[in-house]
Amino acid sequence: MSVLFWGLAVVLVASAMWTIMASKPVYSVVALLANFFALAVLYLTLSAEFLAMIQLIVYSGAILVLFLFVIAMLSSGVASFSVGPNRLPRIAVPAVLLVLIALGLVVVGIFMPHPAPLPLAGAAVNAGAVGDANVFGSVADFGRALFTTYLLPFEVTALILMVAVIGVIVLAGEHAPYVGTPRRAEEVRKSLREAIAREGD
Amino acid sequence: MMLLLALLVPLAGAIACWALGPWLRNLAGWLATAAVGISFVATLLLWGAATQPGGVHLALFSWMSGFDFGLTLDPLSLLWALIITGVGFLIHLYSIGYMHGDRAFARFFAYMNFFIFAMMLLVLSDNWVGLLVGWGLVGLASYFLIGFWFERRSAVAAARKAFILNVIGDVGIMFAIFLIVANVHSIRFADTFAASATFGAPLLYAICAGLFIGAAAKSAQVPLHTWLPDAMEGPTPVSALIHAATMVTAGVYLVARCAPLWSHSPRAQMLVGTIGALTAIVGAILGTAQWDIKRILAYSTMSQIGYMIMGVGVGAYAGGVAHFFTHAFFKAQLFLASGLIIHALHNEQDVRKMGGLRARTPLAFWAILVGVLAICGIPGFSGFFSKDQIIQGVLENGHPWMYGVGLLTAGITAYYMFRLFFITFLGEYRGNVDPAQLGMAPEAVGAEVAHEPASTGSGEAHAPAWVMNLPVALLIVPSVLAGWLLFSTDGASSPWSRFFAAQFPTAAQASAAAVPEWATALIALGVVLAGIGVAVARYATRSAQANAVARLRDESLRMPKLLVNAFYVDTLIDGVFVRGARLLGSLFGRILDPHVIDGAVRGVAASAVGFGVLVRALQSGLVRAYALVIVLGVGCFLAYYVFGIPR
Amino acid sequence: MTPGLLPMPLVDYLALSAVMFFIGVTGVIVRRNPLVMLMSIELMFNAANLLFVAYARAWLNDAGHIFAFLVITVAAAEAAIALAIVVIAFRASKNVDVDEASALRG
Amino acid sequence: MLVLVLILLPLIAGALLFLLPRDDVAMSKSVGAVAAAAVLVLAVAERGESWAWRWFSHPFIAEIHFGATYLSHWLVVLLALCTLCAVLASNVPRTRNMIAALLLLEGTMAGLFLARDLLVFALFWDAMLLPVFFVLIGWAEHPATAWRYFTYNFAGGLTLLLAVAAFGALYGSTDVIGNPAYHAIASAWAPWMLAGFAFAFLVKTPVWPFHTWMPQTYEETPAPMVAVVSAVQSKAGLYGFIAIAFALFPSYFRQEAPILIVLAVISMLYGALVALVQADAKRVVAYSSLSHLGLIVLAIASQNPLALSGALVYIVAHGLFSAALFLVLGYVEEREETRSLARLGGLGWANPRLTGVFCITALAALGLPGLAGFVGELIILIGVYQAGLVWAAILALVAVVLASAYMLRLLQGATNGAEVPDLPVRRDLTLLEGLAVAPLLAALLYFGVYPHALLVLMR
Repeated sequence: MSVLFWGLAVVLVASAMWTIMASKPVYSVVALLANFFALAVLYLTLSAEFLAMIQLIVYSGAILVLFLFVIAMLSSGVASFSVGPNRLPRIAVPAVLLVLIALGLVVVGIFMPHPAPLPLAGAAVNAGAVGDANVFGSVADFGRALFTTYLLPFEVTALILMVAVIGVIVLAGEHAPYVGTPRRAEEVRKSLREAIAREGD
Repeated sequence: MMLLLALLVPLAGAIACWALGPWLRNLAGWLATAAVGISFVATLLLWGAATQPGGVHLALFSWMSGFDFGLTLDPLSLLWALIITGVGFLIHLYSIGYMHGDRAFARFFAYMNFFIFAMMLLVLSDNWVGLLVGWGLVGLASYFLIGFWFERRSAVAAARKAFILNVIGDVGIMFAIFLIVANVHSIRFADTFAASATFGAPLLYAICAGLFIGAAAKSAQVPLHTWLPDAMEGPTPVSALIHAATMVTAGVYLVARCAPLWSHSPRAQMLVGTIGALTAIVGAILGTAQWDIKRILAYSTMSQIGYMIMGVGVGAYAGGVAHFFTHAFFKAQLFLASGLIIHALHNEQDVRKMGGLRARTPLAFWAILVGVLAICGIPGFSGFFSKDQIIQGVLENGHPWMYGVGLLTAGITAYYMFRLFFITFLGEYRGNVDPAQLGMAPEAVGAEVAHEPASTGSGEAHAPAWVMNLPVALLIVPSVLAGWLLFSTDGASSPWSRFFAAQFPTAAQASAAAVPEWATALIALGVVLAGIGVAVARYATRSAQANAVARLRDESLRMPKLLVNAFYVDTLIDGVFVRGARLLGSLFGRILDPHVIDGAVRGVAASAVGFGVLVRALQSGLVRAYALVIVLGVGCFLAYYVFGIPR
Repeated sequence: MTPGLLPMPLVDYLALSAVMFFIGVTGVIVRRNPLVMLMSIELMFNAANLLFVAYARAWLNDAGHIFAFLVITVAAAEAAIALAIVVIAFRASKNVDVDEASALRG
Repeated sequence: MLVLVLILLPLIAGALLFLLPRDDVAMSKSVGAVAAAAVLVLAVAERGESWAWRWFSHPFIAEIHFGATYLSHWLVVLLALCTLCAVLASNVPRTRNMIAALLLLEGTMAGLFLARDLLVFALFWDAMLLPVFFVLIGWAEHPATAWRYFTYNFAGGLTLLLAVAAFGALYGSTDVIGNPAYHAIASAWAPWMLAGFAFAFLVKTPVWPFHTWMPQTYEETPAPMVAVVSAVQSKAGLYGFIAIAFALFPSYFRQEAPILIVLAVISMLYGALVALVQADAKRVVAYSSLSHLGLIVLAIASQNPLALSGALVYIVAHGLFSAALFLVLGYVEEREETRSLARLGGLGWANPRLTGVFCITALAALGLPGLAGFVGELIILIGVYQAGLVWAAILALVAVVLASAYMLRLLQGATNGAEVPDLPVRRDLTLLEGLAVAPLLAALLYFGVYPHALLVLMR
């Protein structure tokens, strides 16, 4: 078991690193795909069957394809997009340092001795919601929970998706209210400056 | 009840004249006169009760404990009340003629009646606050009447000056009231006087000084006198009633009323006596330099009140009060008679443009002659008795230098009053002479012409002559005779002394004076005759009459600047206080307020803006920078949980 | 496997998730290509999901699964909207660089 | 319950006014006048325990508790009277909105004076800024004036709120106004709370040097509104000093009183001197207000019972004469179409009735004996003298002299002088205009002669 876990861990970290370091966005997508697959397997080891499926279908099937579409679309219009701006900015070094420090803190926090050990299975953390270990994570079990106890969050999901749909239509539709170009940005900046100057009087 | 009637009828008259003025028209004058007449009669009916020990007392109402209001009538207030209503009645009558045809005829009588009310309140009150209310209202009435012709700039300014100087006086009395209430816990005179023996000398002096500031402002004592000459901007009857006979003597009343306080404070006596003497001589000296007939009389009023104040100040209460009594008659008469002249000459007030008026205004001639004789203290006329009594009283109370000042002032008075008389009535009529020939400054000419515009050319055509002549004629009688009340062979048993026996019991302590009374009278007569002699030599001789025009011109041009500008007191007050206050006000209002205080507020606002500008740099608009900041925050958060907070 | 028992100690999952999460953070901060930044964000989401699932298993509680499901939904919505913004923001631009889009600068 | 009526009636009436047609002046005036008159009648007729009303009580949740002390009773009566007069005198463009604002101001200020809970007090404190703010937005010559008014006073409201919050946190209850149990507070935070309260009150009153918002606000607010603001809203600060600062923190108040005394004396002289040179008639009155209110602050700071009872007299008197003065100045401005003292003049012949009213008002303002202002002045200063502040009493007397100087300058400047042949409006005081100021003047005269009813403290 631990072999599988550590193997997946190596794949996950490596693909994540590749994702953020790839020179072309398409490579990033591929790396991310690998990452998601590894994650789905990890979910299976944690007996989250339904989520593993969702992970593959939604993330790999829908979101990453969306990314690919956008890359393809922008590549046709923007000459340099295929390469992408990959110069490392000045803040990269301190940023990475900062991130590493934060990571270090987390790791220290994880492995440092805790006064009270984390309660594991058997401890009645939330008695009402503790399921049967044999069927835990199965699609049926998940479905029952989703449509009984967690019906409201499920409905809210629908709302969120609807908002997203409307948002996309508004943003990318025929009459998009705001097109962010540098010139437009300069205009907005100018009008903001004027407004601030008026307020200051 | 009668007392309340005497007090309130003039108020009712004032309200009626003010509210119903447009409908009453000329009736307003008669209504107002009748109101004063009723008040006079009511006061007279109380004579018997008032001269009893304790007098008449009427409790009215109370604000709170210690603040009880009431009216009282004792010989002192009886005398004042009779003069106010009596002389006031005659002057009201006179005004019906004098003000005839004025646009604001009814308003004038409203003010006059209001004045009588305020003055009655002043003298009838049995407490400090009532006195102060009367005091302030009298000042207000005076303000209204001086500024009666309010379309004239000079009248408006004079009214304001009078009011503000009077407020300074009010404030002095207020200060005295603080001291009194803090120590006596009552505002009644009686309680105050009863407790006065327990006051320490400094407290007593402070009270007296505060009261005297009030007296000095109201009675035009140096250096608060500058409003009185300017007050002649009012109609002549006003000058007669307020600025000669009644209001200006309120200071005398106050000092006499507070005799128990002053008697215990020699320092206060010295202060009051000194100011009185100074005023007497300063007024007299300035009187010699005036050309406006009313201003001459105004300075003479100031000088005569100086006498009274000097008298009551040093303890010669009976003399000072007596001089008020006689002065009220002859000064009112002098003013009214000069009003006759002014009226007849179409508002000419400059004596240089008069001359030879004996035939034109015979009544004025006789009235002014009697008045002048009375004010100079010619034996037999009223002024002689009262003035002598003051001068002698001053000496008896141990102030020889005031005695000297009093005598000297008598001489100067005789000079300038006869100067007025001679220039006005002798020689040729100079009304048609070019003003420049008489040494009158051109701008002054313009100002003189503008005088008393409202009654121009309307008076003699319609008003019955007798309403103006009768009061003048009637006043001649007391001007001559009033003084005889003081006459007695042994001084103590005159009707006057008997009348005031209860009021001023300390008068009997008269120490043996260095100069007997008959000698004082002779010396005074001598000085007066000398003064008259100078006046005769300068204005009445045949040669002086012959080239009067040239002489007057000479005198006008050579008049010392110091006298023309009245010792620069006005200039000084204006320069130091008025300009000083304005300067400070401008400094505060134009610089401190908008720049310093608001500047500080703006500084606070600017620092907020500055902080915003500072923080604005963080708002880079770069998504990644925001992400970095979020990471920073997460890091801090993690550090908090990992390491905990240091305790 | 034994019900309620994890295949590995919980801290291992925690550590793995933390590493993935901070790789995602680094990507957001360092990269200027908006698409790569968005993908880094997806990485962070997934790191969080991993923890949800691990804890759900440890405590035998469905809530973790449900929450992971919600996160996936939100991620989908977010991706849709973010990509729409990217499209309109850079449609007319010659260069794809988030540092160019700084209209919100104060 | 009555107390609620006093607060809600004007608020509701004010809100309902907006339902009327915009240009129906007569209708909105009569509705406004009826509402204001009803409040006045109720306020005068009813007093005592029936005033108290409370809603719910819970540990440290503000209690909706209203009630009246004798001070707030008089302030509400004054408020109702001034509002009634202002409604009657309203003669501005968009009269309906002005009257609505006046009624809303009345409701919020009644709530302020009747609140027994500090949090409710703080709520109304900010609420009463709004009607004035919107009137300034709508009518002032410069919109900046409105912001200035709001910013200054809201800053005060903020410190007030902080102080109230601290008070509630420390003592568990904010239902303390007029509650004698809470008067001996000892805490390290008490001076800070006192400072927070005092700042709000100093700005609102205002006291030098927190006054700079006032002249501009008074100058640009239309006459009816500024009459109520200067007459009653300025009293909110004084009420706060008496009912909160003095009542809740007596020992700290005593300790810090010298600062207040110095500021009050500076206000008196400063206001008087600046009033002496102002070119604008309304600014003269504004600065005179600074001077007069300084006298009341001095009375409160002296903590002498006589001075405090005089302060009540003067609070009422100042309310009456400043309301009358601003209304009269409004009439004058309508007729001469200017407020500049250099150009005013000559009303004496053209408008004798107006001149008479102006005269009485100005005389009341300068403390003429026989009118209420004088009574207040005299009693306050006797008290101040008794409290041992001789120098303050003497400087106050200087301010009295200066008051007569600037008031006469104003009065004479407007009414005296040659008749103006081409006065824009020749109409003398109309009956309605006269009715609007008559009650104020009558009350001034009544209390000037017989202030017995106001001297409650000394009985």
